Amino acid sequence: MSDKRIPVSKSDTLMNDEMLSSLRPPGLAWYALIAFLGAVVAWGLFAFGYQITRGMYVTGLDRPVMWGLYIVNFVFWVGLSHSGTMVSAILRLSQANWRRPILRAAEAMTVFSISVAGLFPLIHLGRNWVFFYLIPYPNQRGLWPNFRSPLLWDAMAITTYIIGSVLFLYLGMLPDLAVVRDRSSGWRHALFRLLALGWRGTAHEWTVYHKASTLMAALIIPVAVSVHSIVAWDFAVTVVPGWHSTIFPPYFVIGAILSGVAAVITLMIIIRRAFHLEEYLTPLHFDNMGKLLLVISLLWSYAYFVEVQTTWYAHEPIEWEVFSFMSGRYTVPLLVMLLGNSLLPITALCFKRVRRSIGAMLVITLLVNVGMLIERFLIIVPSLSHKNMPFVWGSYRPSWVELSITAAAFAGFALLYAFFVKLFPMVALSDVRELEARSVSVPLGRAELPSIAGKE
Amino acid sequence: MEKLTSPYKWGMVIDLDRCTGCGACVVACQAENNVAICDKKEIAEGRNMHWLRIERFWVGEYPDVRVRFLPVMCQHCHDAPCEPVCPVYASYHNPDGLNGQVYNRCVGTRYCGNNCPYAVRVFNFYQHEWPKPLENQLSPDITVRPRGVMEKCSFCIQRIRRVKETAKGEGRLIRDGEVQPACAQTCPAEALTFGNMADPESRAARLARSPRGFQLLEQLGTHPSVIYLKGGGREHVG
Amino acid sequence: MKRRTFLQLSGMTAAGALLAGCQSKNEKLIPYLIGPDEGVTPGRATYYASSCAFCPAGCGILVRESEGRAKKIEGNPDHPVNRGRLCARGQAVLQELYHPDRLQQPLKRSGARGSGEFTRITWAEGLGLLTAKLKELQQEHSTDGLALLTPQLSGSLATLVTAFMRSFGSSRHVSYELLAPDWLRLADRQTFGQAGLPFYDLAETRYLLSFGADFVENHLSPVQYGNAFGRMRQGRDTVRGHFTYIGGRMSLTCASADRWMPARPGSEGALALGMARLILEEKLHDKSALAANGLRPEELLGRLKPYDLPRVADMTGLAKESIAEVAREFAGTGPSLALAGESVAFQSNGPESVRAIQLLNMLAGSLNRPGGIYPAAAPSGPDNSFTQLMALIESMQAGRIKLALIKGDPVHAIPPATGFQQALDKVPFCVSFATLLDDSALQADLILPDHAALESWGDVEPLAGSRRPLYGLMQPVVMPLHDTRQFGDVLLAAASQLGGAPAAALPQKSWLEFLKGTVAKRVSGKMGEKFEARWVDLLRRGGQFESNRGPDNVYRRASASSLPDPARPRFAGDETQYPLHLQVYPSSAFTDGRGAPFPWLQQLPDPMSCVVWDSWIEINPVTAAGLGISQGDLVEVASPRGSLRLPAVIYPGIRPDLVAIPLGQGHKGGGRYARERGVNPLALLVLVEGSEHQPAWNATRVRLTRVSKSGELVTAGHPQGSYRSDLIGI
Amino acid sequence: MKSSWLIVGLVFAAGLLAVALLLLYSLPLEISDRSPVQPIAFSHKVHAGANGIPCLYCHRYAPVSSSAGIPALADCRACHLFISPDSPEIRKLMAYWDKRAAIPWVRVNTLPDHVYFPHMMHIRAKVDCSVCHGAVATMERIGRTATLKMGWCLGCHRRHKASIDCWTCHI
Amino acid sequence: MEILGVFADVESAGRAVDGLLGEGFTEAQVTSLSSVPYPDGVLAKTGRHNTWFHWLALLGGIGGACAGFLLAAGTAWVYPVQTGDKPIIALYPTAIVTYEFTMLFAMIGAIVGMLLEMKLPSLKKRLYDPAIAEGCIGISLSIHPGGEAVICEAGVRPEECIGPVSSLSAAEQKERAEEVMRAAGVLRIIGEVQP
Repeated sequence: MSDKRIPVSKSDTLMNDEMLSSLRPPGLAWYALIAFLGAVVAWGLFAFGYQITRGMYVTGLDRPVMWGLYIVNFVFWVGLSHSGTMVSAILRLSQANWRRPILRAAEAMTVFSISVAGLFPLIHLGRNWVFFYLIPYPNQRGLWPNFRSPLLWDAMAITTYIIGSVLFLYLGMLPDLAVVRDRSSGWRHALFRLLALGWRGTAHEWTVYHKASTLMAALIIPVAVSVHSIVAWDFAVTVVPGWHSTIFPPYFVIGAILSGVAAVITLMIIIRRAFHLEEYLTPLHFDNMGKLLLVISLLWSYAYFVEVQTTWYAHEPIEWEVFSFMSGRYTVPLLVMLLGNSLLPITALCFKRVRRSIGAMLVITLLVNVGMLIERFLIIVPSLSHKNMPFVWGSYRPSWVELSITAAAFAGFALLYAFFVKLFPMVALSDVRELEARSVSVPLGRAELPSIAGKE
Repeated sequence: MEKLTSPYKWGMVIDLDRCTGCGACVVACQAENNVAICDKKEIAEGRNMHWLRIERFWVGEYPDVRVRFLPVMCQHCHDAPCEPVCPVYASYHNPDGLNGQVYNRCVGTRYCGNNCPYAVRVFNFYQHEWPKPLENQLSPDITVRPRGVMEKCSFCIQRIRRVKETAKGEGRLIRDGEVQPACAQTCPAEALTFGNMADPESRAARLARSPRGFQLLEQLGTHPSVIYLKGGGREHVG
Repeated sequence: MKRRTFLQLSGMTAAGALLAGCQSKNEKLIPYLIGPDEGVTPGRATYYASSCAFCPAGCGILVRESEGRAKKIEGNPDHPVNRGRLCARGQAVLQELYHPDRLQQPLKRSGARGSGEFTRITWAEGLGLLTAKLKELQQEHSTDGLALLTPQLSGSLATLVTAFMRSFGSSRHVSYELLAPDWLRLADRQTFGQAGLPFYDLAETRYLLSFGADFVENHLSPVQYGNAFGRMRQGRDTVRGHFTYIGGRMSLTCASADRWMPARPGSEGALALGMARLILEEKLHDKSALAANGLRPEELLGRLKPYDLPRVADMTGLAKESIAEVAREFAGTGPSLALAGESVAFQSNGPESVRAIQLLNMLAGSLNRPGGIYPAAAPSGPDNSFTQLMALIESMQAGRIKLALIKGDPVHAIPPATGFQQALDKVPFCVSFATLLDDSALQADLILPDHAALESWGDVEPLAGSRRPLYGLMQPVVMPLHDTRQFGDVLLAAASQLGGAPAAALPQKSWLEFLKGTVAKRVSGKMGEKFEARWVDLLRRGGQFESNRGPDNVYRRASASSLPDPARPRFAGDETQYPLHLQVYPSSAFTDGRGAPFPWLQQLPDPMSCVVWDSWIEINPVTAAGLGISQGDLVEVASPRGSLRLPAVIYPGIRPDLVAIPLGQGHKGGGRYARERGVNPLALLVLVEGSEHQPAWNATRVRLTRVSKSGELVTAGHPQGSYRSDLIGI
Repeated sequence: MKSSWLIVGLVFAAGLLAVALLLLYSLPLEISDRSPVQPIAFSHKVHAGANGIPCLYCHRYAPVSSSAGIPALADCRACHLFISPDSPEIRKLMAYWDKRAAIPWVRVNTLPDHVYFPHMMHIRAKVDCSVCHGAVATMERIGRTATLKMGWCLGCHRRHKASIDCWTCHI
Repeated sequence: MEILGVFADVESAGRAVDGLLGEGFTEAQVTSLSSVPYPDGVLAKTGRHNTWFHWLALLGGIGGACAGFLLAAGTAWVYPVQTGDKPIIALYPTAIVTYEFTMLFAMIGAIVGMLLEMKLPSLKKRLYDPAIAEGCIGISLSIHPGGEAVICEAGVRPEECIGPVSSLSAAEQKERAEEVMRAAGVLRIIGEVQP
C-alpha cells in the first residue's frame, strides 16, 4: 500500500532542499549542543586520564568482579550497532521500502556506536599503554597474540564490523554525495568532490551500484550476527556460573537487534523533530518499526525465559545462586529491565495507535534501551560477584570515573552524530527519490516504468 | 614446533585433616613472593593481594557447629580456564604443568581473573609501595609487579628455577623434596606436600592416590594440580 | 668478621630489576668496595641460622639473605622444636628489622609523658644519663629504687640481668607476661613437686582432650604442637588421633577438633573431676599408674563423690551422655592426653582446674609414656610473677621506685586493673629499650633503642619444646640499620661506667663476649682457640640441639599433693547487670600485642573471624539477634571497669552467654601499622585474684549495647559466603 | 585537482604509515644511552684486549650466579697499586677508595623489567660472552651491541634448542 | 567525443533516446545520467546484465580466509604456547578468525570491485551538469567518426557498438544528435571540453 502522504507531487529540487536541510549552516542551538557534548566528553577524557595516571583502583572493580561498567558499555554499544545492519541491510534484502528515509541514520549509528564500543575494551585495560600487544603484527618480541582468546575474536570481529559498516555507509551515501557535491561550494565542494569519486549516475553505474548494495547487505548481515555472537562468547565460553550458557549468542544477537531497532526509532524521532522531516518520516514508518520492535521484543522475552527457565529447572546450585542473588539484590533494576524490554513493548506495541504515536514510541524505545543497559549489567555483575567460590563473593558499584566515562561515551556518540548530521546527507535522498520516481508509472516509448512502490 | 614435554608435573597435596588454619602459609607466601601489603581500605574494597588464602566456612549452628578450613592458592589446572582466554599469552601453561603468568606481557584485561573459578588471581589495582626501609625485604629473586597486571601463585617458580639450574648443572633430575614452595615449607602441620606428580613414587604422588583425595570444583573439569585430602571433621557433638 | 664488612658496603643492583619504571635512564651499577667472603655469591641467597625470639617457644630459624639484606625467615629443619616449620608471627619478625618507624637512635623526652615528643641524643649522652641516674641511686643508698621490668627471659640474658641487678643491689627485677605459663609451673609444683613445664607427646597420642589449651595458636610451643597435631592426625598409617576440645569459645585449635564441648566458663575443672569420677567408677583407669603415683582408687572415688554426673552436667551445661562418652573414650583409648590451657587457668578456680585436668592424665596412665606427658626441659621461671608485679606496683605507688628500666611493652600488655599505668606515672625516670615507639616507650624519659632481633646476638632456651635440654643461638644476619645498641651491651656499658660491684660482676666488654662466655660454660669448655671453632659450628647450626644427657626427669605425684577442688568460680560484675562472660584471648597473629606493628600480621585475616586490621567482639548469633546486633555493627562493651566500642562479629562457635575479644590491638604507639587501631580489651578486665594469688583474667562479666551500623569491620571472607561450603562441596 | 598534489599526498601518507608501522614494530621504545660515559674511563680494550685478561677474571660470578658481578674496588686497587698508579684515571679510582665510596658505574646492558637472565646457565651452555656483549676487547668505552629484545633472545634460544618456556626468563 | 543533453524530465529524455536510436546511433553509444536510478532500459540500455565485480568479492573472501587461517593457525604454530589444554591450532577459534577475515576481505573486495567496474574514481574531467542532481536527466552520446578505433566489449561486433551513422563525420553526427535532442525538448547541450 502506497501511503498517500509520501510527497509524490514535490519537485526533486524541493525534495533535495528538504532532505538536505540538515546541511544548512548550524544555528545557535547546534553550537550549544556541541559545546555541551564537548564538555561532557572532555570530562570523560579527564576521568580516563585520571584512571591512567592513578591506576585501576579509581574504578569500582575488585576481586571477583573484574569486569564492570566498561564491559557493560561495550556490550551495550555493540548491541546498538546492530541497528544499521538490521534496518538497512535486512530491510533492503526484504525490499521493505519504508526503510528508505531512515537507513542513513541507522547506518551512521552503526558506525558510531561500534566505534564507541571498540574504545571500551581499551579503556578497560589495566595497562592501556601496552594495548599494542593485542594487535597481531610482526614485532621484535617475536610473539603474536593468542587467537584462542575470545577477546582476539572480538578484536577481529569489531575491526571487520567497523570497516564493513563504514564501507556500507559510504556505499549507500555515494550517489547522495554526488548530489551534495553539485549543490555545495567552497571546501565542502572540494571534500564532496573527493568523496563522490566522480560519480555521474550513468545507467551503468547505477546497475553496478544496485548489485553491489545487495551484495554488501548480504555480506554484512552475517558479520553483524557474528559480532554479537562473539561478544556473547566472551561470556558463554567461560566457566562463570550464569555466563556459561549456550543460549547466549542468539540471545545477545536478539538483544542487540532489540536495542538497535529501539535506538533507530529514538533517533528517527529526534531527527524528524530537529530537521523537520515530518513528511519523510511518517507515522507509517513508526508503525512499521513498531511492528518490528514488537516481534524482536517477543523473541527477546522468549530467549530470556529460556535462559532462566532452564537454570531454574536444572537447579545447579551455584548457577541458581547467581539468579537468586540477582533477583534479591537487584530487584528494582530487574523489574525495570523486564518492563522495558518485554512487558511494555509487547503490550503497548500491539496497538496501532501506540505505534503511530510519536510520544509513546519515544518513551517505549528509550525504556527498551534503558532495559538493555540494565540487562547487560545484570548479565555481567551478579555472575561475577557470585562466582564458584562463596568465600570470596564480592560486590560492585561503579565509581565516578566509570560513570563519567560512560556519560562521555553517550556524549561522544551524540557529538559524532551532530557533526555527521551537519556534514553529510542525513536522509538517503537517492533512495527516497528513487521510490518517489518509481511510484509514478511513466509510459515511455520503449518501456513502461514499473511502479514498484505499489508492491509494498 | 618445539616439543612441550617435561619430566616434571608439579603438584601439591593439601591434607585438610592436618590443616589447622593457622595462616603461616599465607605469610610465607607473602614474604616469598613480594606480595604487596594491603591496608584496611584496600581489603575493604575487595582488593586483597594475597596469593594464598585460607577460606573458613561455618557449618551448622551452635552447639552443633563446625569450621572447615580450605587453603586456596592457584590450582595450576591442567585444563586451566584462565589460560586460553588471555589474548596476549600472559597466562599460559608451562611444560611442567604449571599455570604461568608473565607480568611483562599482561595488559590487564582481567579476563583470566573472571574465568578463574577459584578466584585466586589478584589484580594490581594499586601501584604498591613499600615505605622505606621496608622495601629491603623484597626478594630479588622475583619481580615486584606494577599496577595494572594480574598476578597469582606460581608454586614459587623462582625456587623451582633455582633448583632446576642446580640440577641441570649436576646433570640430574630434581630429587623429591628438593624444592618446596614457601607455603609447604613453613606449614607447621605439614598439611601441604609439594612434588612431582609425574614421578609415581614422589611423596606428593603417593599422597594424591589417597582415597580421601578430591579436587576443588572437580565438576568443572579443570583438572587442578592441587589435590585436597578430605578432613575428618567432627563426628560428634557434645 | 669479614662478612660484616661486606654487609656494610653491599648493594649491587639485583639481577632482575626490581621495580618497573621508565627505561629511559641508565641504571647505576654499584660495585662492592671489598669483595664478599668465599662462599658468598652475589645474586645467590645465603642462609644464616638463628633463633626466633618473638615468643618463648624459641623456634630455630634460617634467615635468607641476599645482597646484604635479610629477605625471609624460614624454619630451621635441624631444630627439634619446629623441625623446619615456622608460624606466621615468626616470619613477620623480618618486618621488625625493616619497620619504617623504627627508633633510629637514643631519644630523650622533651614533651609531656605520652606526648611522643622526644629529642635525638647520642649514645654517649644517653648512656651518661642512664649511669647518672643509677649513680644517683647508689649515692642515695637506695639501690632498691631501681626496677627492671622485662618479659620472661631465658639463657644468657637472664643471667646478665640477674647479675646486673644483684650487683647493683636491687631486687626488683620483675618479668611478668600476661600469657606466661606461671600457672602451669605452679600446677606442676603442686602436683608433682617440681616447678617445670610439661612436654606433651601430642604426635603419638590417640585421644587428645584439650581443656582450653590453644596449642595451635598460642599455647606453649605452637609450631611444635601444630606439627605434632598434624602427625597425630595423619602421621601414622593406621591410627588417626581423636581430638576433643572443651571450652566456651571455639578457638582456632578447637576448629580442628572432632568434638567440641562448650562448657560453661569456669566449670572445666569440675568437668575434669566428673570425668575422673566416672572413669574410677567404671574402673577404666590405669591401675598400675595410679598405684605408682600413690593413689588408691577407692579413696579417690570417695573424695570425688560431689562430682557426680548430673551435677557436673548441670555445672558445665553439657549433656550427661556426651560427658560420659568422652570420659570413657579418654580412658579407653590409650595413649590419651589431657591438656589444660589459658582460658581455664585464667579463672578464679584456674589453678585447681588445671590440677584436676592433670589428675585425668594420671588416671589414664599418661604420665611418662609415649603419647602422654613428660616433664619438659624448660628454662626455669617464676610460678607466680604476678605477685612480684603487684609488689612492684605497690612500691611504685608508694614512690619507692626512682628509676624504672623497661624492656618490652608492659604499658600495653599489663591489664590496667593492676594499677600499673598509674603507678608508672609516679616513677620519676623511666628508661625504655624498645625498637619501636611503643606504648611503654611513649611513657619513657629516655629511650635507648635495642637492635632488632635479626641484628642481635643472643641465645634462646625453648619453652617446653623438648624433653632434652637444648638452646638456640641468635646471630645478627645484617649489619645494624640504625644507631641502636643491644640491651645486653647497654647493661654492660652501664655496669662498667658505674664501676664498683657492677663492674666487677660484669667485666665483659660486650654482650657478645658475655654470651660466648655463658655458651662456653655450657659446652663445658673454656674460651679459647678450640672454643672459637666450636662457637662457629654452633652458629652455623643455630644452636646446640643434641644433648648427651638423656631425659631422666619423670613425673611422679608428690605425696604432699592434695586433691584439687575447683570450687564454683567467682566473677566480677553482677549477673543481672552484666549478663555476659568476657573471654579475652591472645590473637593468633599478635599474641599479647607484640605482633601488631607488623603489616603482614595485620593483613593476615584472623583464621576464625577473617577480620583484618582491626579488633572485634565475637557474639553468638542468638545473643546477637536478641540484642539487635548484626555483623559489622559497632557495639559498646561495658564491664564494671570501663567500656569499649568495637565492631561485632557474629560467631557461631561461642556460647550464647559468652563474648570474646582478641588481645593485641589498641596500641597508642608501635608504629604506623599498629597505632590507634582496634581496642585493647585489657582495659575492661577487673582484677579477680584466684587461688594461689593467680590472676583470673577471664572472670569479668560484661554488658553489650548496639551503637550504630558502621563498625568499619573488614573481613577477608564474604559474610554470607562463609556459610555456603555446600556450594563447593567440602 | 592537480595530480602532483595527489602524488605528494599519497607519498606523505605512505611515509606516515611506514613510520607508524616502524614505531609499532619497535614498541616499547628503549631510549637509554647505548654507550654512556662512565665515571672512570675504564678501557676494556686495554684490559681485555691488549693485556688479554679473561672476562671471568674480573666478572668472576658469571659461572656461578645469575649476575656476573663487577670487580670490587679493592680488586682494582690491588693491581693498580703497582700498575700505572699515576695515571689520572687511576688517581680517580684511588680517590674513590680513599673516600670509601663506590664507583657509580653506569649500566650499559639493561634488560627490560621482569626479565631474569642467569649468567651461569649461559656460561654453562658455552655461549661466548661476545654473543651478547659484543667484541668488548676492542671497545675503548663499553657500548651495547645486541638489541637484547625478546625476539633476539628467542632466536638464539631456538637455534640452540634452549627452553622457550616463558617462565624461563620471566619470573 | 561526447555530448551531453540535459533534460527536465524523463519523458523528454526518453524521447531523445528514441530519436537518437532512430537516427542510427546504437544503444551502446547512448547512456543516461541521473541522480535517481531508473531501471535499465527505461532510458539507456547498458546491455550488460552480467557484472563481474562480485567475483572480486569472492576472490577477496578466499584471500581473507587464507589470511585469517594463516594468522590464527600460523602464528600459533610458529610460537607454540600451550594454553588450558587447548590444541595449539584449535579448530573453533581458527574457524572464527578465518570467518571474520573472509567476510572483511570479501566486503573490501566487493567495494573495490564495484569501484573498478564503475571505473571510479575517475581522474579525467567528464561531461556533467549539476542540474542532474536536481532531477534533470542527462543523455550522453559518444560520437565516433568513421575510422576511429573503438574498443567494444569482448564478443561484441563493432557494428553493434557503433551505429551506422559512424560513417558520417564527427561534426555532422553531433549536429544530427543536437537536432534530435532539441526536438525532444532539451534544456541545454554541453559539448566535450576541448583540451
